Amino acid sequence: GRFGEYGGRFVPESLIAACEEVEHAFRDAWADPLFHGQLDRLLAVYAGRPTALTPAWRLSAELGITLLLKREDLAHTGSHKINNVLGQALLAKRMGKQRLIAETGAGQHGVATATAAALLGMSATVFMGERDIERQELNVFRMRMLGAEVVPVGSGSRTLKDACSEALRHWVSSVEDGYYCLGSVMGPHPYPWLVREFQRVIGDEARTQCATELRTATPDFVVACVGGGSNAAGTFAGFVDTPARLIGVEPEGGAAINSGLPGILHGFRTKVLQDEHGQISEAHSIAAGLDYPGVGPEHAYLADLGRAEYFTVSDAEVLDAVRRLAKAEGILCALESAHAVAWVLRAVEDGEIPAGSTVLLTLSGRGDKDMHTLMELS
Amino acid sequence: GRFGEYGGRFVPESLIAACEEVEHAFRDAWADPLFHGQLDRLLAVYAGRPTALTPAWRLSAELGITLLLKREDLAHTGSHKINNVLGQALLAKRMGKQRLIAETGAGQHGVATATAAALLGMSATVFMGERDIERQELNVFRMRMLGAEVVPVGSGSRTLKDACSEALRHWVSSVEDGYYCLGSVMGPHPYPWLVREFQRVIGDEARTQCATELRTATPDFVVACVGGGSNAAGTFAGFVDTPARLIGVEPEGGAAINSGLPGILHGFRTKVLQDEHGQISEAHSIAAGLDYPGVGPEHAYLADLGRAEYFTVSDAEVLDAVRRLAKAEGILCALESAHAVAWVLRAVEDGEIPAGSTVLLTLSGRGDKDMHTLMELS
Amino acid sequence: MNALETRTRETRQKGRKLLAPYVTGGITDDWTDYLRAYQDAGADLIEIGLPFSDPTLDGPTVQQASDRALSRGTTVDGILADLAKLDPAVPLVTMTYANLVLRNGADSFCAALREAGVSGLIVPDMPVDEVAPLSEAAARHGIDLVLLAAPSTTPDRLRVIAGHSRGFVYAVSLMGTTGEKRDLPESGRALARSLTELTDLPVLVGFGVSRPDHAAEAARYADGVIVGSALMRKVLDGGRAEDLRAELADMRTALDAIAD
Amino acid sequence: MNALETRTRETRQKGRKLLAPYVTGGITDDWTDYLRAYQDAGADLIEIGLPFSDPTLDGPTVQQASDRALSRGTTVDGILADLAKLDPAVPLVTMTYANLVLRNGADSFCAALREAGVSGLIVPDMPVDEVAPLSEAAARHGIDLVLLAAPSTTPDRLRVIAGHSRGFVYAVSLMGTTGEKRDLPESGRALARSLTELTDLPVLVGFGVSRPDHAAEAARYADGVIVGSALMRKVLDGGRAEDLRAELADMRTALDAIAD
Repeated sequence: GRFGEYGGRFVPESLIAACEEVEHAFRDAWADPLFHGQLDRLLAVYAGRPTALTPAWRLSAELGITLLLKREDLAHTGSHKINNVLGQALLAKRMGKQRLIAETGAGQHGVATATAAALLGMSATVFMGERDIERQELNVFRMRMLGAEVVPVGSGSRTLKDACSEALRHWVSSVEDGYYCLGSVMGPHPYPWLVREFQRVIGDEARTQCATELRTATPDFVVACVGGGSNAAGTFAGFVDTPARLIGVEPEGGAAINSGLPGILHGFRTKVLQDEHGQISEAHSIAAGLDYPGVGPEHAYLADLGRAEYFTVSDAEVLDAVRRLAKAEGILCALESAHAVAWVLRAVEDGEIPAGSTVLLTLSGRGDKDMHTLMELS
Repeated sequence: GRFGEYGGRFVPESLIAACEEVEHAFRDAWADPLFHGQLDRLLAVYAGRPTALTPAWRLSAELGITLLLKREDLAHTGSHKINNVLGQALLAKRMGKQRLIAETGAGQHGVATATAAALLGMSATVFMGERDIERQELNVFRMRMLGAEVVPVGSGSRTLKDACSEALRHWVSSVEDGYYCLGSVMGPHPYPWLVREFQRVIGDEARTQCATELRTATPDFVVACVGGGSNAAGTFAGFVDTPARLIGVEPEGGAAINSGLPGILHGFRTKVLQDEHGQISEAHSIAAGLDYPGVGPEHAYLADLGRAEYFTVSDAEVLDAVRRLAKAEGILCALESAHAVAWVLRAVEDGEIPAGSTVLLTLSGRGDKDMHTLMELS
Repeated sequence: MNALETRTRETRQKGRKLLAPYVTGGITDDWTDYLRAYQDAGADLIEIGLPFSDPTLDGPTVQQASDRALSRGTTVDGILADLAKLDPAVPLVTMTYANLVLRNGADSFCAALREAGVSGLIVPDMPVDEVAPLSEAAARHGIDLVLLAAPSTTPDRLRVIAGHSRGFVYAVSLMGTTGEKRDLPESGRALARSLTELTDLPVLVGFGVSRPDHAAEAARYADGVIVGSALMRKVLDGGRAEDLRAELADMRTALDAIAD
Repeated sequence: MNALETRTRETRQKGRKLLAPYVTGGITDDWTDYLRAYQDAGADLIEIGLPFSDPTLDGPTVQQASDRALSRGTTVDGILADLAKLDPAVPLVTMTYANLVLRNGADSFCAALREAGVSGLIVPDMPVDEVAPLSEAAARHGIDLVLLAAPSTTPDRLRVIAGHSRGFVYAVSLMGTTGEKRDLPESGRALARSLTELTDLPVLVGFGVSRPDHAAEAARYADGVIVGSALMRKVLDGGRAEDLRAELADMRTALDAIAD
């Protein structure tokens, strides 16, 4: 729960007991082979794990590297979010909770939460900013089809950060039957740790797959996009004990690590985009899933340590990356995931990635949700 | 190529050589372990096979049966179409062709073809009716993002059957460098056979998965939706030598087997929806992917033999099935696939499926593409 | 030898190049006027399209003509009834797709053709491999079933096609659909020559024969030409029977010039 | 013992129930008029919110007040400057979120509070476990750091909170956010009683104390009440200082009736 100076549990006293309840339940579950058995089975027979590791044949040839794509876009609901929600929903059920509470920005975590709730016969309440509801009406409809209640949040900037605040507020008043199913490696302890553990399946699988796919067994670079940072955290977890350079890629307009300052938001200490007065800034990126002014505390810590490096790419680079990957490999990835691709394209060009390198890149999700955005821009 | 009185090769003389070329190339490839090796690797590391077999836990409990879902919705591009196009694209490449020609209705086969073309560095020309282009602009955009040329077809009813005709016409004039990548178990010999062989991976995988999942090893019922019928053909192929009852489910408004008469369309003899004069009728169903007036010849044959049975469901039953599956299992399936679900729901109710039965159902694709249709209807 | 083939062989015998114009049946109320005009302009036989909803071998012009005829409520029975009222001086050959032929069975279809005074039949989506039952029915009713050969047809197949075709052999001049072309496709020449070596049946060249000079050129290596889309384009554009007569007469003149 | 705690203890000593009204700093141009009105109405201390962009423990009323203040360009420095100009007869307690406290370091934040004449501080998203560095800074600058206890707080934690809180203990009456309620939440009673058994610090009840009868009821089991949203609702609706004075005076009367 604490990563150097980051992390912690900066929540109202009313939530302390609930956080502790989650922490104890998770420690207990994570040490229980039965829980792992349940979760592993759901991941396999329901979510479609292990996801494929796809050599990007044509792009590799063009770039003069070996590029491997970890295909979270193939997981059920279209992104890595399902790994986390299945874990948390099982945990909630084990705790005797009947309802999942979640925040969502672009709607991916909301859809995943609604999915897990439906699967396990629970109810789901998803908070979503009014502006995001307008921008992502399709995902709102998907959540409702899945039986979830979507609650519009009209306060503040009416986007993800306000949905997070509202979910926390709602949790305070419903700790008895409600379980807060957080969407990324954020929030008060134990969430950043718990979500990373539920997402480490990405890195663990990729590690095993790389061992058969690569002569060098482990890649030289491990690259993933970072908003809250859960797909990156899960991926890095599998390679932190290898010599691989771990690279997180932030959007230029939402780069908490590159442009943020230490601060406290939504229950944890991390790097946060904020003005000189300490008021939280809005993030702006073409990828709604990365539009968050903070970042998982472990990333802030890894950045300080130098164990992982964080770079930014522009919206224009991201659009170019989506198109290049589509035309070269037949994969329409999410705008979020395209941040990682964009960085690889640039890093090969400027020599940061030397010719002949092996690169593992996590494609966190599929691009179907972004087609309207892309259509408007083209 | 011939299934009883159905099938055959009713094409202009100009296409005979091209059909024969495809047939010989396929026979050769299908007997070549190297080809299987290439294809199997693509299916595994690129398309995400094997796809999961998901027990529908809650629906099973509600219905008093054991319902297993074969999850083609988890395959790359979102449906079983990828199995076929990867096979055909590899075949085309082996034949030295540089360009894939395809027809598409809802756009799923078009997207899959564009995907395979991108992956293998080929070009793709996709014919699509003008009315379908209007209705499915998102898939048109996806194809173009993937680098394919989408050609609007303005003749006839400006839908799938006209796109098929136009693709055939175009193929005549480009047999040298063009390969006709047909989307279902239709068309002149060898296509119905070839596409079934490329799709039998569904049935073969499911057979193996059922053996571990079911005490009885094979299910009592094997159910799939039927438009052209490729997902059903591929599924049935894995169970044709078991005692399982094979069930194909047609849309009420496009039920070639249940309402069609023997006829010849697009190069093969089958059951076709047609008027008293022999003019082809348009099919009408809520699922664009089932809007075809004919059906794969093998299905017509299996129906005559009685080895497979074909039922119809209404649009209203399909909508209800989509919603029930979403709420019970957290899976938003395609309207096409929901036909199979709808039949199971009804068949349990009316006793056609006895309590305690085991049912394998192929979910041919995911429902993301149908969200707009569903939104308009709700 | 039935009416059609008798006529095609006799015409060739006389040193006259065969001219076979096409019209889509039922395209207008008085569509049979076009037949009379063709006859007046010197047609040796007339091809009549029985419109089908999904004409996969036809290009845009004939597709449009078929759609227009169908949307007027045209049926095969109606066309045949119109034909039955005529007493044409030249053989009539119907062209249509397999589904219409087999709808009520090949036998009754051929019987109906005969009844209407038709003596030939072309079914472009029924290649020689699939044709046996229809061939028999056609023979039974005195209908010559004309088979098509294409530039992609192998020599072995050409032999089979030439052996099974009746009336004449239809040499498809190009790899493509029907339709007007600026230049006569070159690929028809080799095909027509191969066919001529394989059979003594007349060989007619079709697809893309759009202008008098095309007709003349094709007639140098074949026994005649089939002209479809170029005429139907005029019909669709509102051409009257007289206009079509004049158009075809130019073709006749060009062909006769060759034969001289 | 600093100014705040001295005052809360003395007031209790006198048998007077503590009345602590809240106002969001910078909500209007002349927002300090509300402070004077509160004082006139018989407040014993005044809580001043330093608005934060993401007030996670506040309900709609205080959220709206914070947004309005921020959109007017309100800053912490500006509020403190306004306060520094006053010479209030009652202790001032600021309430804000951790990010604003730590932005330039806890020490400089507490120094600035002191400078402005503030004597207490409440930071609802900084639970006792995380509070040590701030506690030290506050103590250094003579600021009483008030801690909150909730109905869900375990007895062990209550003891720790009671031990570390200064000025008074803030008993959160319900599991929820700030905001007006029709009835005073029952959950505050047990919490206040537990706290009273654990500490001799005054215990004030807050959250949902919306009407005079609520205040009276809470004062039966606690040393006083904090009134926030009910007042801010009036401010947002355009209430002037005089209106707020009257509102609060009713609370005062109700409290005094209990104490008698």
